[in-house]
Amino acid sequence: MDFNLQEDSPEMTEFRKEVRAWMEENMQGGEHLRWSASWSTREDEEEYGFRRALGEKLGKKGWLFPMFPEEYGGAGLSVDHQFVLETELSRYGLNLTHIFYTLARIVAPVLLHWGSEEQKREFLPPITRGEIVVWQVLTEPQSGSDVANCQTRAIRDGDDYVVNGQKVMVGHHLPPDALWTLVCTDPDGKRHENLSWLHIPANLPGVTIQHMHLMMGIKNAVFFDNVRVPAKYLVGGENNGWKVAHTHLELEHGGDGRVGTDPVVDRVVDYCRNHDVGGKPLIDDPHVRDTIADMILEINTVNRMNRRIFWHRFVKQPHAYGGAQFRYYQRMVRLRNGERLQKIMGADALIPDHGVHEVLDFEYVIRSGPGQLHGGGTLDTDRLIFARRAGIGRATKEQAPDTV
Amino acid sequence: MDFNLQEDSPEMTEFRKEVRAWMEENMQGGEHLRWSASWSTREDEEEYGFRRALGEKLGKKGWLFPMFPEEYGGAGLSVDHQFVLETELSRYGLNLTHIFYTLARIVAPVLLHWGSEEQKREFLPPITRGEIVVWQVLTEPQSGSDVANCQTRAIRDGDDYVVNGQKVMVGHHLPPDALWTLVCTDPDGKRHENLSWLHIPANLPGVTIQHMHLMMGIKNAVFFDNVRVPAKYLVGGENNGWKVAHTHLELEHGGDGRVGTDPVVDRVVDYCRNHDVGGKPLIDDPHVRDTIADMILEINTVNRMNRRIFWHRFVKQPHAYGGAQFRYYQRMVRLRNGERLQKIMGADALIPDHGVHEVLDFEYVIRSGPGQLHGGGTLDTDRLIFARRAGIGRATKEQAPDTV
Amino acid sequence: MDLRLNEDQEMFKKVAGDFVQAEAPTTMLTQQFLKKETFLPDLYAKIAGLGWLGMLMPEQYGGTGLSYLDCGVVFEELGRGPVPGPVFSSGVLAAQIVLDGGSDAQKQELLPAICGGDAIVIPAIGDHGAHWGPETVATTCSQSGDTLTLQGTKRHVYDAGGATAFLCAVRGGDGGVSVVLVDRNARGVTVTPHTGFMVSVSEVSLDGVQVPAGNVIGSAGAGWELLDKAAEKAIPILCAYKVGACQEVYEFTVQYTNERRAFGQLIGRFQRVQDHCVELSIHMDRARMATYETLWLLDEGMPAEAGVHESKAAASEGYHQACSYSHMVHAGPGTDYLHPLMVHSVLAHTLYQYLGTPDYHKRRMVDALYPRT
Amino acid sequence: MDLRLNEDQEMFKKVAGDFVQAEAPTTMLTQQFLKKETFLPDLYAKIAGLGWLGMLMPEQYGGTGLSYLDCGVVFEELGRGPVPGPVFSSGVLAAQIVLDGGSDAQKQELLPAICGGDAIVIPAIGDHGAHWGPETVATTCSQSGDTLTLQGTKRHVYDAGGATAFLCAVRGGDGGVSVVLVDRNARGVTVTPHTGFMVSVSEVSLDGVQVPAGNVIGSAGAGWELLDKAAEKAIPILCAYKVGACQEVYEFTVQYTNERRAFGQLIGRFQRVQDHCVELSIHMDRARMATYETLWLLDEGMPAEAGVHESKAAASEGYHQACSYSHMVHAGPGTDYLHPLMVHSVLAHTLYQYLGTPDYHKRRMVDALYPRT
Repeated sequence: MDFNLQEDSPEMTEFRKEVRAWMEENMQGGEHLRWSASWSTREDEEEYGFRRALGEKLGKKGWLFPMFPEEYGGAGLSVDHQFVLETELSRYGLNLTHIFYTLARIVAPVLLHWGSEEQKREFLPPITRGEIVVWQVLTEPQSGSDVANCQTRAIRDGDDYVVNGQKVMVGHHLPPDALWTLVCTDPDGKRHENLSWLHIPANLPGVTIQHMHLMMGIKNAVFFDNVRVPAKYLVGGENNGWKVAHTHLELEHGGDGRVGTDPVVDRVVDYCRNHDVGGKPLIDDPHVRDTIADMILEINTVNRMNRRIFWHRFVKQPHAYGGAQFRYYQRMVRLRNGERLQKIMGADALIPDHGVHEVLDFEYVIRSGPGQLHGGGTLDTDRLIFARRAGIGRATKEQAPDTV
Repeated sequence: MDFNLQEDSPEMTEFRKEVRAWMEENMQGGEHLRWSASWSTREDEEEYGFRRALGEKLGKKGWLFPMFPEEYGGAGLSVDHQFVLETELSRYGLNLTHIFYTLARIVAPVLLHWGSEEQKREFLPPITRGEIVVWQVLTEPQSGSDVANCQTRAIRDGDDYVVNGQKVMVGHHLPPDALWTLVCTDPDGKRHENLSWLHIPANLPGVTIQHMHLMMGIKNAVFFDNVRVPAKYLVGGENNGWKVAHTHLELEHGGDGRVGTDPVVDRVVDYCRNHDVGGKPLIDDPHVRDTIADMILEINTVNRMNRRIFWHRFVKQPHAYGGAQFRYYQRMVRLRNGERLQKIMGADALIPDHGVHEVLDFEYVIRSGPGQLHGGGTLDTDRLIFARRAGIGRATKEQAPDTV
Repeated sequence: MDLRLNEDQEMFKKVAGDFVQAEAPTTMLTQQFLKKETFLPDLYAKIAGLGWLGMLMPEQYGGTGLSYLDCGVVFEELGRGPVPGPVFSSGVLAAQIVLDGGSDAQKQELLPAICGGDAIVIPAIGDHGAHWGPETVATTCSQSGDTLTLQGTKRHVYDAGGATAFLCAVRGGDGGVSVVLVDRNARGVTVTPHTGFMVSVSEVSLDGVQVPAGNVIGSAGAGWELLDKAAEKAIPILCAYKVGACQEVYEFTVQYTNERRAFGQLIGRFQRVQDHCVELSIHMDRARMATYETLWLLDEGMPAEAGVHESKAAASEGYHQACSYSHMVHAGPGTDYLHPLMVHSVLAHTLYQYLGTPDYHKRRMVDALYPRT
Repeated sequence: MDLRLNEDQEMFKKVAGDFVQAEAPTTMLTQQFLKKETFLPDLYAKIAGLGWLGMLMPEQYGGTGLSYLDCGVVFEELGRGPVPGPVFSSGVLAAQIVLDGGSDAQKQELLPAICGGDAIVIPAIGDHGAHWGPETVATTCSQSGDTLTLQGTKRHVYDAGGATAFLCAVRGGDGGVSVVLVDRNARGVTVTPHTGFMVSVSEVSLDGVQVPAGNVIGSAGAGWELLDKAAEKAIPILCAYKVGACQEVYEFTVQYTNERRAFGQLIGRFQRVQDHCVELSIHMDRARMATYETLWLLDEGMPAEAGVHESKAAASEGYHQACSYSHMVHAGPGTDYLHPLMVHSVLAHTLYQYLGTPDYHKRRMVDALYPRT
């Protein structure tokens, strides 16, 4: 075993030097924008602009998807290169495919797996290079975690599908280039055999997007009113959408993994060193220390689970139950940590600090506790997936799909 | 509202004086045997003898079931008398119907509700007076919490039912006078409509009882081999057993309530006052105090739930979800308290102290945590019953049966 | 033993319940919470008119002289709204501080105004921190002649929005804590509402604020004892408010399990959804039972200190957890700021540490039961 | 980064796994645990023959000089049994104490005997309490000429059953802690096995026991540092043993969800049963990941103190919780002393506080990461 993320062969040592120098140069002026999230609830144009630009620069080098073939926007490199890039980015709190609000991290592997050669050549490069923004558009008003109960219809008409329906609680505050969605192409068909996966350019006539103000920030309702989508934008074949969704959802459900770590504990300790009650620093309070201990044990576990999933994914032995287990646990940990922050800091923890990235902000940690219990499925569906993958109450264990 | 358990009308004040004096007299020499449980895992003949004798004395006065009519072994008294008796017994850690290993607490109300006049006159007095020991005999090897999946058969043959089958994990280390059980009287009938409730004298030919050594102490396997049971011992009518079980199980499932309180916290505090680490008493350790705080909050809640159920039961407004909620919570609290005792005392908590009653013994608290997670249904069935009673996912709330 | 409300209390419950439905409907509250405008003068005036400010105050000072249980019943219904604003902070807590510590003249001047709703007096106790305790008081107070000068910042003051005056805890030259009445409009007083995941909390800075020495409530230097004793009587009322909030959350959560379908059935048929409701019910009932028993102890004049701290711990944690479990049941729709759950979720986080965190009160409970050796 | 075992480790795993199945089958262990006879001389001799006593010891002292990870892999398999007896207490912990603190002569005399299984040396550290720390050492030691006299009672000594000698922590006249080797058969030594919900724990009383002054291991008065450092290296091995135990519990629990039916279907189809398995898996994986990362840190010579304490907390709590969740799945059948779960349940409770409770180690972890100011 080797838990060292940064011990390399001579070749990789050279590559690491190259990446590190490149990152130092390209992070200049943006050091305060470190830390990543797939999207931000803050409408910060500077942050957005810098991250998109950095993403495009990485994309141009093929470094966003280093293991993808060059013709699909990758760099045709090895898994070792992937590890080097991830670990170097994690020094800035960044995560390779998370830094652009583009959903490339999910869309690209799915396209690689399910797209036709033509689709791969047309869609993949702008996605893998971080040039366009794609939203996943799955949730409907009457079917949240029950994604398969999709009511949005796409009826074939000549060379197009005509799409009608509504999706909710999707995207972020910045406009999308494309919508990546599940539609019902056979209203009379059997469940799981009546759906298709559709790539919909966001600027097509009949697409309307409205902001929704939610606990976690801005999301959107998307309305489709007789939207004509070229049939060639169907990914994975007609009525095969549930299988495509399977690959997609594995990544959405925690199957992607990452090597970076959650920074919240360090910041709590800083706070406790710099705040006192009655002249005694909080960090010396035995009750505070007990609370910090619980945070550390849980956060370390979240980090290790995440890294384990990442490793299994990229060595192409995907961990069967890892993603679902991680998602469930990580959400519960975030919920508990929110309360712990209030135990330690009281109301201070509820006041946003705009001087730090959202991921580091105590108020966001607390608010996203209850607020993120359900995105991409609930705690309850996480545990259902775990049971299938671990073989609870079933003779065969469902395997995790390959998602590299 | 009035939370005082001991504030009485003038009449009740007199009755309380009477009960208190009686108890003082009859507890003489048995003060060290205070505290109650429906059965004990310790094979202590002195304790058993004293409790049975006390029970019979109370029974003779009709005080075990003070609200029952005199012809059924009660004293025909009011609910106020019931409260006085319970509160006076609770001063000795005793609980009216729990002190004799007889199961009277469950059997008697069920007979009162479902028995024929003849059955009530024959069976009730010896039960309500604590003269005989009845076991409930429900669990089968292949149907634990799924009680309705009863495989023990009772086939009518003339004036008898011929019983064949096996029950497990029932009773205690002392022999029973009667077995109180669910049998299948219509093997081809529909679930819930094929069962009957049978009172089986334990000395009938074909009944074999074998000890089982379990975590919580001794329980038994009971085998029925062509046991001929008089048909008049069927309670509640043929194939009506599931309805009888409903009344029975309400009491088994926490619907009885009690006014006494769990003594574990006081004993922990005593321990912590008398033990130190490095010269400092444990009671002054901030971590120990935090652990005790958690115990108190939970134990107080268990006690209050229990008292609430008791009150609702005896004023004949049974609390719909109270019993199931209590059972689930109380078991989880016992499990957590077991771990808390180990946090505070380490291995000391695992060593039995035969100088105190089992209920007060730390080792028993710990061992009964995992050991009592399932008696009379699991945590999982507790929560299922809660959902039915609270109207979760159903338009109508199931009512609790009347069990006084 | 009797777990029923008496006839008067049933009536209070009905009147308050009807009032909340009519005057503070959910649709209005979601908007007010979203705008963070939680002090509603018209609503407050109506509440004053109903006699719900100063319910625990003697009639001679304009109060209604009700029992703790009576007052708790009304606050439980207010919590179901949840009706925001300083009904508790001014009408219960501040009034109690003035009643317990004030001179006759101060009581005559302040209490009728508080009970009538003309004065809104807001306690501003700790300067910072999650705790409740004298060590959190850092604002200084120096005396020169008959004038006191206050300097400091009360970082989290609850319900400062509508305040006409503050009851400030200050630290004198000798290190003792005193309570000083400070007019909202005094020079040097600045009130800055906080943004973030809470409502009704402001920073109140006191920059060289000068007040007459006669504004001290109670004995100089004995302020903390005064505050602590007044809080002991007031806290269970705040707990009843949170119990009502839990009840409301419980009811609309159970209702949702009977409306929403997923995977072909009502979500309430799923064991996991049932389990969220079980936990919610336990938190609600735990808070309810501790609170009402404590209110009764106070009415009976029996020792209630441990019960007060237990109730506060159970109710603050319970409301917070009730909302978490409700979020698990509601998932996405419950995170829309226009959903009633969001009103409760924001308020549960806000009130979690008001007058001390649950952990703090758990420790006080143990101290009350088993003093350190 | 590489989460795979290497070829040698795969082989160790296979050999140890086969050994456990063949030599310590569940049916035998349930009987031994029920009788509380957990020191099995024949089994211990076979283990010695396989070189599993002293895996971390240098070859010059009869050890096998393996890495921490290698040793952890073997202990994980032993935990699956769980194979009882002093394989860890003597073969890892006591050996480490002697290696770190002993003179050349002591090492020559003791280590080959420990590694060969002829000597079973058992640490007897704290006199009482749930803690691990110098404050738990109360047994006194007075010197007269070349003779030390020991007086005290070690209330909970793990694996004392087969001991040939004890390594006792004692407090000298100057208050410092020393480590003294005491022969099992020395006059005044009494070993009394405990009954109760545990196995392999005895009280060892030392009543005026006299030993030569040369029996002190390490510097007199510096005993605690010696013990603490040795424990830091040994504890992750004990954690690996508990990880293996969790793995075994997890596997037979999952299997049971696929065999037992209730309400017309496999119990594993019920969400509640699934949820118990989810929690079990998290406790198992949490302990596993922390433990193996720490073993690796020790192999690499990197700072491992925080990881050691984290692993101990996670593994002790994890094993305990794994058994609780398994009990929830198994219900009645799992409480029969002849069911394998009972072997694990008893052992998980026993090991919970061995070398310090999880809470104690959590605090040590925080101290290691963020020293008090």
